[in-house]
Formats: sequence, structure tokens, C-alpha cells
Amino acid sequence: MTELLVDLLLIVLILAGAGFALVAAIGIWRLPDSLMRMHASSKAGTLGGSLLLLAVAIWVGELDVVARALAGVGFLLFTTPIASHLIARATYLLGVPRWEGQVRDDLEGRYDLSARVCRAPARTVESATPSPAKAD
Amino acid sequence: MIGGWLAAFVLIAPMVSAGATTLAHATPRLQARLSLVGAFVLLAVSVALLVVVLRDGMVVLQSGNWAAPFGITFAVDNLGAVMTVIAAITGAACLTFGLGETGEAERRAWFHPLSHVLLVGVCGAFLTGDLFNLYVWFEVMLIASFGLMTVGGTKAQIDGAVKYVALNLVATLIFLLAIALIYGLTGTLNFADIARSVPAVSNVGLLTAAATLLMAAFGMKAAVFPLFFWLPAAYHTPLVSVSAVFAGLLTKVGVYALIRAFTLLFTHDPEWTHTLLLWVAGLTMVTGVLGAAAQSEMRRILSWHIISQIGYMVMGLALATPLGLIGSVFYLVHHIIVKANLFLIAGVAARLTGSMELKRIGGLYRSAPWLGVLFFIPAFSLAGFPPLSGFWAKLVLVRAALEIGSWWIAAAALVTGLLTIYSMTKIWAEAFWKPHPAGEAAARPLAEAPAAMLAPIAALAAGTVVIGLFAQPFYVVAEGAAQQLLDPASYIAAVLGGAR
Amino acid sequence: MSGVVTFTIWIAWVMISAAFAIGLARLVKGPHLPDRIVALDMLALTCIAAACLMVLSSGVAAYLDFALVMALVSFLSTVAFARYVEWVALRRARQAKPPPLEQADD
Amino acid sequence: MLTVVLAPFVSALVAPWLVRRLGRWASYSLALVPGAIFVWAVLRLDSFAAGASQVIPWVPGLDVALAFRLDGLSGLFVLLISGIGTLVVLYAGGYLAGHAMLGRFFVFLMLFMGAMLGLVLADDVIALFVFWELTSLASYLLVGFQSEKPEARRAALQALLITGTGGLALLAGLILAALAGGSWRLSDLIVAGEAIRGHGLYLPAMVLIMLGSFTKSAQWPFHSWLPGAMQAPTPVSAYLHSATMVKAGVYLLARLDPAFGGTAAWTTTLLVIGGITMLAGLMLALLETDLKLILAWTTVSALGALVFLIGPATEEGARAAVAFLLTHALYKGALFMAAGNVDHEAGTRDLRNLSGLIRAMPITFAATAVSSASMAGIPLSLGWVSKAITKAAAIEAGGFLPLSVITFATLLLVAIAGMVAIEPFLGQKSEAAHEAHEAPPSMLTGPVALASLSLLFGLFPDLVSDAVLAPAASAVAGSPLAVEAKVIKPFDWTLGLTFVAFAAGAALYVLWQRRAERWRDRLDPVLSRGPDAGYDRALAGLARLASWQTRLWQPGLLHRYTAATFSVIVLVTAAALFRGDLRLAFPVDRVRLIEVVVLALTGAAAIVAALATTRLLAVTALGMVGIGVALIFMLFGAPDLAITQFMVETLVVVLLALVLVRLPGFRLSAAADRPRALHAAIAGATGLLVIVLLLGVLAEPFDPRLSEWFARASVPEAFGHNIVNVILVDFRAIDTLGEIIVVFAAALAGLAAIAARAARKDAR
Amino acid sequence: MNRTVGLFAINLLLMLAWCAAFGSFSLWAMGTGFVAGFGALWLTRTLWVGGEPAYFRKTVRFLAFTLFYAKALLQSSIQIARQVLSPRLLAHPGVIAVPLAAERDVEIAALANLITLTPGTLALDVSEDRSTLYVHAMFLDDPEAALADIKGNFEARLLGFLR
Amino acid sequence: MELPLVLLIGLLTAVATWLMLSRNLIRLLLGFAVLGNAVNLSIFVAGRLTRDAPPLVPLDAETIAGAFANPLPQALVLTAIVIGFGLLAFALVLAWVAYERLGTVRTDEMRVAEPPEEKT
Amino acid sequence: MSSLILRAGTRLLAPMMLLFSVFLLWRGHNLPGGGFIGGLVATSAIALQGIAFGPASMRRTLVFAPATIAGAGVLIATFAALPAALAGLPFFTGLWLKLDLGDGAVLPLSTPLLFDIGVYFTVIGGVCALIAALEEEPALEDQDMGG
Ligand code: NA
Ligand code: NA
Repeated sequence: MTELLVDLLLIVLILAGAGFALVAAIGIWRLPDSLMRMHASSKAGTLGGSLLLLAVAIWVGELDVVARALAGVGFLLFTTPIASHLIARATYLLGVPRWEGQVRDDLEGRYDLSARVCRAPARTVESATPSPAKAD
Repeated sequence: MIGGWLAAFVLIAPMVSAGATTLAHATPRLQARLSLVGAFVLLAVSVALLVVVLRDGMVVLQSGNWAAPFGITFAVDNLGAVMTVIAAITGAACLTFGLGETGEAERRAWFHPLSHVLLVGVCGAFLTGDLFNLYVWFEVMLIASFGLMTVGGTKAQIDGAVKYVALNLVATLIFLLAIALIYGLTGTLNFADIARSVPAVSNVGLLTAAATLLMAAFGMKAAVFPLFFWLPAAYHTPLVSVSAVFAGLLTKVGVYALIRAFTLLFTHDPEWTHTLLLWVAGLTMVTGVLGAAAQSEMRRILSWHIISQIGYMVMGLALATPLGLIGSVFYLVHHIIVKANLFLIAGVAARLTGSMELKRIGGLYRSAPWLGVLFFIPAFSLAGFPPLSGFWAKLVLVRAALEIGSWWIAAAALVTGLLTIYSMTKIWAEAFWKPHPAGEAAARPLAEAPAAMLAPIAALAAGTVVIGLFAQPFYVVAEGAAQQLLDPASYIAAVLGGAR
Repeated sequence: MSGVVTFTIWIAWVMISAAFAIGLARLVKGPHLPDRIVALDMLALTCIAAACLMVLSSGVAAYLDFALVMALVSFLSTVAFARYVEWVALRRARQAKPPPLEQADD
Repeated sequence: MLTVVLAPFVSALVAPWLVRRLGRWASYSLALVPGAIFVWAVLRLDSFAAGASQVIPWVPGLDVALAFRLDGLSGLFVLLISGIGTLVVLYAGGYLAGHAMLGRFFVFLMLFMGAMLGLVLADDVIALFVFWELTSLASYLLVGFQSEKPEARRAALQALLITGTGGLALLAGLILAALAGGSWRLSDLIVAGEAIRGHGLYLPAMVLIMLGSFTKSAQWPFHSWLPGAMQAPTPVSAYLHSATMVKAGVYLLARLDPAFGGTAAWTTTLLVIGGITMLAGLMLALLETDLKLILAWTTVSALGALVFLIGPATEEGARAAVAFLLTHALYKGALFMAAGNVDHEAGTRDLRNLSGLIRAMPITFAATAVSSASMAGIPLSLGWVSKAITKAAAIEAGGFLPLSVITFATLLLVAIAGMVAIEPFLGQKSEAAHEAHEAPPSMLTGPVALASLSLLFGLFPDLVSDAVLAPAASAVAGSPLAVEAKVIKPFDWTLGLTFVAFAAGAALYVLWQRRAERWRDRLDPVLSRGPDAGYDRALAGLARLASWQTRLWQPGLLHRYTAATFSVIVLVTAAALFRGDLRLAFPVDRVRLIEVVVLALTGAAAIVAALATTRLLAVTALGMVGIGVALIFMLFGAPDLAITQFMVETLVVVLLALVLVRLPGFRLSAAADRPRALHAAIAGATGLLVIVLLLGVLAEPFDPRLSEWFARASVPEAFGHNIVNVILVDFRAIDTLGEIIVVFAAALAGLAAIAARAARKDAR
Repeated sequence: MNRTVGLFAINLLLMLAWCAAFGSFSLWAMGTGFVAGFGALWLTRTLWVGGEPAYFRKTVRFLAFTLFYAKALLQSSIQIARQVLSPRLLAHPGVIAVPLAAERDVEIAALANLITLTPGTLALDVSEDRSTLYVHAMFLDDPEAALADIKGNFEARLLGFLR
Repeated sequence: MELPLVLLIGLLTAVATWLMLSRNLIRLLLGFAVLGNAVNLSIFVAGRLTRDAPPLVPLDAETIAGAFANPLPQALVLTAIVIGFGLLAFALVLAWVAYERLGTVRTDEMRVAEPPEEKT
Repeated sequence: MSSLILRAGTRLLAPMMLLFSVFLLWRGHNLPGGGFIGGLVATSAIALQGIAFGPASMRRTLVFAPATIAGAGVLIATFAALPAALAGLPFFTGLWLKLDLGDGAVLPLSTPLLFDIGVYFTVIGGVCALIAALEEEPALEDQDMGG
């Protein structure tokens, strides 16, 4: 019974993990601009990896393996966002064009390349009128 | 046991020197002293090792107490021990010279640690009895030479270094590929064990191909025709003390490896391997010496001569007779001393006259006659003039060739000798005899060169004369080495005798 | 392990393989530096997934260590690339007439 | 004998010191050395016939010994070398008095003397060669003594190269001779003549030895260096070109005559070459106006004559050769020194500017006159005596042709003697003659002594015929010979022929006085294409060949180097594969999906890396290749490797990102990477070769001894469960030690390179 | 905070004691040991001088937060999957500037990480004066709502657990 | 199962050779990296392949039961990887220094040590 | 790079990676890991720090000059081969000291471990030396862009 449950759990985890990895891949293929692709990669990819690590933890069940698998999940959750942030920053710094369907961009023009910093908006968001949506 | 530890200390000494000079990087005087002491300690240890080898026969060190072929064996025969001593001599000479040549900038560019690392690699290559371990020492040597190549930092150096590095990287990987094949065929890496396993390999063509690949790898290191491109592109560019070590030692490690490989490991198809080697030897000699004839800069001339003389060493190996191998060994020993010295002398000459370019210098005959004497000895030794060391080497090789009727290689050797005279006299006539084009005062007296630069030159020249005049003991050692080389069974027994 | 799990793992392999292929395609296609970096980042994540699948399909826990090291270290290459891009961007920015974006990584 | 040979060497070492301490007296003290040797030899005259030897082992391993043997031939040479040597040292002391490099001069001269003594005394093939080469070396330094003059440097090099060429041939020839004769002792070889002549190596050995001898003894067409060598100071010319060095070749031929002589090849070659040299030398002498050059050409001729005489390998030939040898040494030494006196005192050696010196330099004239007479073979001189023996030899050798050659030579010699002895001294005083004085005593001793000997032996040939010439002739012939040297001979038709020749020579001299100039001009274009020009052309050709082949191999383009390297390695390795039956294995059982995917992925990434036109694509693709390889390692049970590979890949990216940003892009250069087809072919062939090699390896059974042992020993003996790590830190720890040294040194090397960037000093 | 760490250490000690008592350091033993230790500490919470320690509250919030976080990650991935797998692009992407209440580096970074891993949003950068976090949102139909979601759902929860 | 891997090695070798023949120093070094991978894989495959059995002795055992991957090539390759890394690291630095000193990464434009008009 | 997020992340990740590297080093003899892998992971940590905070911070972390660390690593590894001499055994023979911590726990100290530690430091020192030097040397046209 336990075994069946474990197997079931495993099957779900494996399929979901691999599935999300695939989704991440399809995402970076299909989505139209770098920033959107990063959504796919960071979220689905991280989840895919994490789920498979959990599957390993459950399947092996030994303390040190579980500990390492959980550590792996922790590492992933910790590092992926940093990576995404840096790529996003790179996108802006380079001026890579965004998808024309973008509705708003508060960051545009906020990078001061000579000082190598990202400025805060001139007005706070609360008081800002959202720029009119360009798409739809 | 004592021999084994001596062999180990041949490796440990330069390693510790490298480490210690690194740690002492912030204290220049201490660093220089450590470096020099290290070089002479290595010399002492290697001489002791040679004495033990000559007295007791081959020294076999099973490192880690793991019996061959499972651990790494250091197997030191006459050849290995002699080469180690010569390496230590060259190292000591060039480091001493370096004290006079290098300034703070070079010292800060890690001249001392890199030099000792180079010696680690060279000595390791001479001692090891393991193919992969040989690769490792080759790499140690190579990476140190990369660094030393750039110490000083002229444009020509950087350019030379690029070519040197690129082509040596190719050689490195070819070597590794050959190791892969040999390991795949024999299942082992220990020289003795490979030698024992080779006859059992049924796929002869493949074995020969692997051996050929190995030959190519070692041949590149040794700068044989037609794989020598890196040498003339680079050897004239670095510091003089560096190029002297390179000139003396590095290619000779390649020759040493060729000798090891084609006396011990691959004697299964001499009709291919040794015939190929013979052709390579002849073409190497001739192309090298012609290359030298086309040059007008001292170190370029000398660099091309390295190539040409590599041909002689390979020739003895290719003849594969006792006399031939004696000739190779003798030539190796003689050439390292002589060629390193010639580079050093070129350095002093350039310092006194302002250039390495023959057209722009002269007048040393009058201003520095003793430098003339010091140049004459290695230069004419290089050309094989009697009774200097090179004569015996050439004599033995020519005789070996004539004895077995290899006429054309003997002819090539002799013609090469003649053209060597041509180049050496070119340097002599231009740098020494000819008045300095900028006037008599442009050639400085010898006293203006630091003693640290002159002492090693004098010592090496003395060595050349001694080998020439009292050749017999050196011949005996070479003969012993050749006998061992031609008796792989003893090597195998010495290494694998205690196999578990 | 039951046959169903084994089959599941096989399916997972197929999916991971597809992910690899697509990731490589994006890597090649670019078109801009960040796209390539994203693709490489994604491929590294897929490798972690593959390593986990290796553990599951072979039973060798040692492969987990590979996944673990990758999870911890792979973002470093992204960081390095991002810094590279930053440098390129800064240099482009200071040019009077910046070259077309396509040549930024040239 | 070792002492005799070593003494000059030792004195060479102390010569500069002596010159510095004793000044002009140095030459006297140095002259003691050859003088003592001369006395030593004279005291041993009795033992010449029997021969005496001494063997000191040198390199026993090679059977090389310092074996010396004093017999008639070597004895004669020792006498000449030491005797003339003594005079020359004294002469040089005067000639070069006050010269800044007198010390160095004596070093070279004594070195030369020692080498020459060693050469003639050596009984060991290799020892002989050693001294032979040393004479070349010493003469190189002597000829180039006035090194600031380009002509001197050229002449020195020419002498060295030509004699060096011969020397190398000689080495081979001597080795072959030793192999053929079964011994490294000359005395053994001479006895083994029959065996040698019958041996297959005879002909090559003979040709090579002759080549050595001809170059050294300035035989046609290798003679051109000798006139050039007149760049040397006169004492050197006197010494090298009269008595000694140039005779080394003759000596060797004479020495080996018993072993090699008697065959048609030997005789014909020597006769032809010797004859051509003899006559050509004389005719060229006629065309010169420089006193020293005239003498040099007559030396060439005399050497030809000697070779000519040795050729037939007859008893008369041997007698004639040694007699002429002595004669020539005496008169030529004197003439050179006398010419030196003229040059030294009158400031020129050009005959056109010299005339009427007799008043100023009577003693020099006397010596010149006597010696010239000996050269021409005028009665009452030693030349007359030897001429008689020579004619006998010519007749014995085959009658008409040799005899007419000799006679023609006599004719020319008479004319030359006139040029040498009459032109400078008689007639109206030239401008140069007004300034001239007689030379100092040190410079007169030599010519006078030698001229006196020419006269003395001419009058009393018995003084030398038994004691010196007979043993020497015996040595040349290989059997005991007597030498009958008579001043007065019964008149026969050959004598008549001689006198006719004398008369014709005198006539030629008179006629030539007027016509010489025109002939010189007319012949100049012809002569300028002679061997001397040939030497220049050969050197130029060598230079062209050298620079052509150097440009071919070493164009300075790295991509050519890499292309050549890969091509050669692939071709040679592929050729080696055909040394046996090639068996390949194609193991493909049970491939897993993921394996295929990873392999395909890695391959695809590699192709992308190769075709990438932007470097970030190349680098990321490369990163993908690295990750793919890591996965492959993992798929086949190598987690340590996979992790290492991945870590290294990551750090490479870190480094690449740091470096690439400072470098220019790909796009500028990618298109220029031609020739693409050739490169693609090389790349494809390399890949294919590796595939074949590996498949071949996989077809062989694998010997798993090592890995099995590692698995067995890892835990119980090395206390580690990770076998790979145990291998790294224990079983093969030395590998790892070397490896970390690589990492360490790579860092230092990188730092050194970065320092080079900062250096920015462009000395070269 | 210090007390929190101290209590956590004590909890770990209790866990080890538990494992030692059972002679097993297996996963189950450790898990049950930690829970049992936590329970024991909670039961004795009144014994601590200076009021009830924050440890228990924080632990509970942490657990809750973890669950929330996992749910969010799952949600976001599913959302992405839907977007990716649907034939038509549904997204209205955009970047909004979020004024930050968080002040310390760690807080800001943690918030950025959280935002990145949760539905539809991706932290891009923080302004140099730390006043603003720029966030890329996939479905920016209503920027104000998105903003409120970030401020209320994530920042508040996170700061609650961290402070 | 070795065949596909060998084919990959061949492909990598070809690609690497192609890159190393380039006149662009950066490509050449990338080629070196790829060739290094190919050669490392060659060593690996020459020691024969075994799936899913790392040479790790179970912590409670003295030796490995059953088939296991050949550990020796792994140790060799590990060494080779690190050495190759060291070489590559240096070479990259050198490429940069060469660019700064010589103004190019094109090897056919690096003509200081061997100038083009070289005649005696 | 002056990214707040990267810097904050690095503050946590770098020590974590360093710790992990020691863990890999320690267990390398029995499980995947060892001096190389450990050293490489540690290097990554320091390299990360170098990118995030600049080379000066990297050097502060290393305390000693990287080349010195590498040299010391080589010396440590070399000296690990020497104690065998005292025991009358050949070069590089491993010596083991199994400290009994009581309760069946054994702390195995050995020359191979010492050797691995030497490897660890050499890798860290060597690679970090290059990275730090490159970080510190701005490209010609970017003199003000370093760090
Ligand atoms: Na080399
Ligand atoms: Na060399």
C-alpha cells in the first residue's frame, strides 16, 4: 500500500518535473521576447528541477540523499532568481527590443549607463497614471 | 631505497624551490637566494642519483609503495640519470645567468618559480616510467615554458608565444590521444608493462598507428621535420636565460621521449617506425641547417640549429644499433650544454654590442677577446669540430651509419656539419671579426657584463672542453645507457620484478 | 520499482530530451545575447533534471551530487555572461554611433 | 711524441702572456719550442727507417687512441714543420713587431704547429682527423687575422669551408677505410693494403679520402681558397702554404699510398687532377702581378705536382715526391718570407710597382735568387736534383705524356722564377724602391737559412738523400727504398729536353714582360668564371636555397603551421594503419534514448560552435558541448568526472567572459578564413582517422587487470571507497601532484603574461 | 532574533537527543525528533523570561510561508504552462515600479527572489536608492492590482517572517 | 553502445580541427577546448564503457560486486580536464595580452617575431 | 557588478558554496568529490564574490595572495609525500592515523587527505589568481570600467 502510494507520488513528481522542464523549454522557444522567456525558464525550469529532486529524495529515502536533494531544491530556488534578474538587467542595458505587445514599461530609460546604476522612477507608482495599453 | 628517495628528491627539490620562491615573492633578495640554492640542491641531488645509478644499476621507485603496474613507477637508468644531471646543470647555469640578466620587472613576472616548475617538468619526464605520468610532466614543462616565454613582454615575445602555445597545445592533445589508444590496446600505462603487452596485441597496424601518433606528439616536442614550426617562431624571442633553457632542454625532452618510446615500448615494427625516424632525422638535419643559413640574427641562427641537431639525435635512435644509440645519448648530453651556452653567449654579445642582429653588431674580437674564446668552444663543438664534445657525438653517429651502410644519412649528417660551420663562422665573422658598424666604441669590453652572466658561460664551456678531451668516461656512460636501452627485458624485469 | 514507474521515467526522458533539443535551438537562434543566456540557463536546469532522472533510472545516488553541484554553481556562468553583456552595453553606450544590436555580441 | 705534439699547444696557451711580459723577445722564447722539436727530430734521424711508435689510449670505447708513429715520411714532415716553424716564429717576431694582436697571432701559429705535428705523427685514423681539422681551424683564424678587412674574412671562410668540406668527406673516407681494413691504426691499414683494395668499400673510401686531400692541398677544382688565403700575414703564408698545411693532403695521399695505391682508379685520378692542377697553377701564376699571389699559384702547382707524382704508386714516384716535397718546402718558404720582406719594406707587392730593389735589399735578393733557381730546377740547386728524380719517375710512370707535362712545367717555372727574382730586384729603381731598406735580421734569418739549405743540399744531396729522403720514400712506397740523388748526371736526351725547357722558359719570360698585361685583360672574363666565382655562386645558391626553403616551411603564418601539422600527422598515422590487417568493431547494442539525445545534442552544439559567426554563440555552444560531455560522463558511471567537467566548464565561462569582452569580435575575420575547402578536408580527415583508430581499439580485447586490482585494493589497502579519488590521491598521486603544479604554473604564467601586457617596452 | 537562533539550536539539540535515545539517525528519527523537540519547547514557552519567544510564531509563519510559496510556484508554473502551451499568446506583459517597504539588502533580495518565482512576475532590478523594485509582469491587465498583490501578499508576508 | 560515442568523438575532432585551423586566435582556442573534450572522451571510451556503475565501493563493503565503470580512465580524464583547463586559462590570457600588444587576434596579422619580408 | 540583488545573494551563497566545497573535499575519498572538485567549487564561490563585489573583496576573502595560496598548496601536497621517508617507506606511501573518537566514530587523518588539501588550495589559489588579475586589469578602452 505504502509502496503503491510512493510509486504514485513518484510518477506524479517525475511527470510533473519533466513536464515543467519541457514547458520551460517550449516557453523559451515560443514566447516572443527575452523577458517573457525568462518567466518560463525561471519558473517552470526551477519547478521542474525541484520536483525531480524531490522525486529522488522520496525514492531513495536515505537521510543523506534527502538532505542533499532538499539542499539542491534550496540552491535552485535561491540561485535562479538571481540569474533571471541579471539577464533582465542585461536585456535592458543592451536595449534589446521588447515584444510590441508590452503594455507598460516603468524601467525604460531608468538605466543610467554612465553611472552604471538604475534610477528610481521620477514619480512614485502610486501617483503615476498608468500609460495607456498599447495592445488589445 | 636510497636511490628511490634520491629520485624522489630530484622532483621534490625544484618543487619546493618553486613553492618557496612563490612564497618569497615579496622579498626579492630572499627569492633570488632560494632560487639559486634550489638550483644547486637539485644539481647535487641529481649527481648523487647518477652516482647511485652508475654504481648500483637502475633505480626503481614504486611510488606510494604500490607495485608496478598499478602505481606510478619511477625507473631511472643511465639515460634518465644523465639527462637529469644535465637538466640540473642547465637549470643552475641559466638561473645564475638570469640573476645577471633579469631585473625587477622580470622577477615580478614570476621568473624564478616558473623556472623551477620547468625543471620539475623536465626532471619528472626523465624519471618517470609511466606514459600518462610522462604526459603530466610534459604539461608541467609546457605551462611553465608558456609563462617563461612571456616574461619580459616584448611584442615579438607575445607573437612568438602565440605560435608556440598554439602548436604545443596541438601536440599535447595528440600525445593524449596516443595515450588513449595505447591504453585501449594494452590496458596499461606503465612503460615496462606496455612493453610486455605490446607483443600480445594482434592488430599490428593499429599498434603501429598508435606508435606513429606518439611519434608525432614527441616529434612536435622535439621539433623534428616537418613539425618544428613553433620553434623558429618563438625561440629567439624570450629572455636569454629562458631561451637558453628552452634551447638546451625542452626539445631534448621530446628526443628523450622518442628514445624511450622506440627502444622500450614500440620495437614491434621497426621497418616502419625506425625507417620513418630515419627519414625524419635526415630531413630535420638538412631543413634545420638550411634554415639557419638563411638567418642573420644570432638566436634565430641558433634556434634553427636546434632543429638540425635534433636530427642527429633522432638519427642515432633510428639506426637502432648500439653505436647509434650511444651517439644519440652522447649528442643529447653534449648538445644541451653547448646549445644552452651559445644562447647565453649570444645574450652577452647582444648586451655588449646592443643587438642580436648580426648586421648591426661587431667588434667583439677586439673588445672582448675572451668572449671570443668562450664562443669558439661551443660554436665549433656544435659544428662537430675536434676535439670538442660535438666531434665525438658526430663521429659516433657517422660511424654508426656507415657501419650499417646507411650512406645517405651519413652524408646528410656530414653536410649538416659543414653548414653548421658556415653558420657558426657567420656569427664569428659578423659579431666578432667585423668592426662594429657604429664605431669601435660601440662594442663594450667583457668586463661590462655581470659576473653572474659570465660564470655559467665559462663553466659550460669548460664542460664542453672536458667532454671533448676526456670523452672516454662520458662514452662509457653513454654506452651503458645504450646497452640498457637495447635490453628492454632487463628494464621490464627491474620494474615488474616485484609485481604482485 | 514498478513497471509503471519505469515507463514514467522513460516518458520523462523523452520530455527531457525534447527540452534539450528545444533549448539548443533557442541557443542557436538567439537572436540576442540575453536570449542565448536564457537558453543556456534553461539547459543547465534541464541537466539537473536529467541527473535526477539518472538517479531514478539507475539507482545510483552519486549522480545526485552532480545535480547538487549544478544547482549551486550553474548560475555562475549566467552571472559571468550577464557581466559580459553589461560591459558590452557600457561600451556601446559610450560610442558616438553604436553599431546595430545584432553585432553587440560579435 | 705526445710531448712533441703537446708542446706547441701549451706554448700557444702561454703565448699572449709571453708577449705581454717579454715583448719583442717573446718570439725568441717561443721559437725555442719548434727549435727543440727540430733538434729532437734530427737526433732521431736514425730511427726514421725503422719507425717508432707510441700509443696513449684516448677513447678506448671507440678504439680511438693518441697513437703516434715516427717514420721516414712523418719524420720528414716533422723536420719541415719544426724547422721552418722555428724560422717563421722568428720572422713573425720581426714582421709583426709591435702589432697589437701579436699574442693572439702566436696563439694561432703555435696551435697550428701543434696540429700539424699531430697530423703527421698520428697513427690513429681518428687522431689524424682531429689534428687535420685543427689545422683547418688554426688556418681559419690565421687567414682571418686581419679581420677588419672583409677580404680577409671572406678568404678565411672560403678556406675553412672548402677544407671543411673535404674534412667531412675525409672523415667518412677514413671511417670506411678503417672498416674495410679492420683497424683504426694507420700502420695496420698500410699493411692491409690488399684487403682494402679488394673490399667493397675501397672505392667510396678512396674517393672520399681523395676529396679530403684535394681540398686541403688545393687541387683543381678546389684550389681557389689558397690564393685567397694570401690575406694572411706573410709569416703565415710562408708557413701554411709552403711547408705545411697545404701539404697535409699530399701527406695523407702519400701516407695511404701503400694501402690505396696501385689501382687504376687511384693512379688515373691523381695523375689527371695533379697534372691539371700543376699546369693550371703555373699558368695562373703568370697572369698575376702580386708577388704573393704568384707564389701562391706556384704553390698550387707544386701541390699538383706532388699529387701527380704520388699517383703512379711507383718507387720512382715515391722518391720524386719526397724529394720535391723537401725542395719545395725550402724554396717556397724562403720565397714567401722574401716576398714578405719586400712587402714590408717597399710597401707593396705589386710587380708593376717594384723594380731595382737589389741595392736596398741585397740579402733578400740573394735568398730570392737562390730559391727561385731551386724552383726552376737550375743546376746546383736542390731543385735540379729533385728534377732529375722527377723525370725518372715520369718516365717510369708511362713515358711521353707525363714527361711532357713535367717539361712544360719546367718551362713555365723558369719564366715565373724570372718574374719573382728578376723583376722586383733588377732594373731601374721604382718609386717604392727608393724608400726601401733591407729587412731586420729577424726577417732575414728565415729566407737566408732556407735558401742556403736549397743551395747546400743542391750541392751535396747525400746530406739528405739517405738520412731523410730514403726513409720517407720507403714510407710512401710501403717498402724499403734507397734514394740516389746526384748533382751530375750523364747527359741523355731528357737532360737535353730540360735545357730546351730552360731556354724556352727564359724566352717566355722575356716575351711575357711585354704581353702579360694584354693577356691578363683578355683572360680576366674567363678566369672570373673559374672555381673562385663558382665558390661565390655556390654560396649565393646556398643562401637562395636556404631562404627559399625557410620561407616555405616557416612563412610566419600560424594557420599554415597548424594545417601542416594536422595534415602530416593524419597522413602518417593513416599510413601506419596499413601495416597490418585493420579490424574495426561497431558496438551499438542497446542504446538508450537519453544517450542518443545527449550525443546528438553535443554534436549539434559542436557544429554550432564551429559555424558560429558571433562569439557569444560560439562560447555558449561550447558551454553546451561541455555540459554534454559532462552528461556523457555521468551516463557511463563517472560522477566525479561529470562534476569536474561541469565545474571547469563554468570557470572557463567566467574566464571567457572576462577575456572576450576585451577582444574584438569574430565577424571581421570569419570570412577571411580561407582556404575553406582544404581546411574542411583536413578537419574531416582528422575526425575520420580518430573514428577509425578508436573503432580499431574497441575491436581488441581489453585487459582489465588494472581496474580490477584498483577495485580490490581500494578499500582494504588505501582506505577509500571512491576508487577514482583513491587513484588520484594515492595510487597515482604523482599524476595529481604534477597536475596541481600545472594549475599553479598556469596561474603564474597567466600573471607573467599580464605583466607582459604592462611591460610595453618594445626593445625588439 | 538572537533568541530565535538560540531556540532553534536548542530544538536541534533536542532532536539529536531524541535520535540518540532511539539509536537511529534516520530521516524519520530526525523529523520526528525535531517535531517532538518543537512541541516540548512550545509546551515550556511560558518559562522564558521576557515574554513568549518569537521563535514559535516565526516557525509557524515560516512553515505557512513555505507552503504558500510552494503553492505560488506551482501556480505560476501552471500559468506559464498554460500560456506556453496555448496556441495564442494571452499575455499583456509590462514592467511596473514597486515602491519598497523592505529596507535591508537581505529583505529586498529575498523579496525579489520570491517575486521571480511566483505567478506572472519577475524581479528585474532595484533602483540605486533602494526605493523601488522593478517587476516584469506577464499578465499586466491591471497594474494596480498586480502592485497590490506584490505589496500585500509577498512583501508583507516576507517581512512578517523576517522581522 | 560505444559506436555512437566514437562517432561523436570523430565529429568533435573534426569540428575542433576546423576551428584550430582558423586564423582567429579565439576560434583556435575554442577549437582547443573542443579537441580537449574529444580526446578526453577518447581516453574514456578506450577504457571501455560501463553504464550506471560508478567505481564507488559501497560504504559497507570491501569491494564492488558486479560490473563497474573502469576507474582508471576516469582518473586520467580528470587529470587531463584540469590540465586542459590550466592551459586554456593561460591561453585565453595570452590571447588578450596579444590583442593589446599586437592590436589583433588574427594570427596572420601577428608578424613581429617572423616579419613577412624576411630575406638574407 | 553593482547589483543589489546579486550582492545580497552572494552574501549568502558564497559562504554556502565554501562550506559545500569543504564538504566535498572531506568526503571525496569515499564519495564523489575530493580536492579538485572541492577546490573548484570554492573557487566558484570566490569568483562569484569577485564579480559581485570586485577583486579587492575577493583578495580580502583569500587573506593571502592567491599565488601564495597556490604555492602553499603545492608545498602541502609535496610534503604529504614525505612522511613516508620517516617510516622507511617509498615516496608517496600513504600513512593513516585513525583517531578513535570513541563510540565507534573514527576520524581518519592521512597523508592522502593532506595531499587532497594541498590540491584544494592549489586549485583555489591558482584559478583565483588569474580571475583576480583579470578583474583588476581593465581593458584599454575601459580604464574606468573595472570592478
Ligand atoms: Na616544447
Ligand atoms: Na630546444
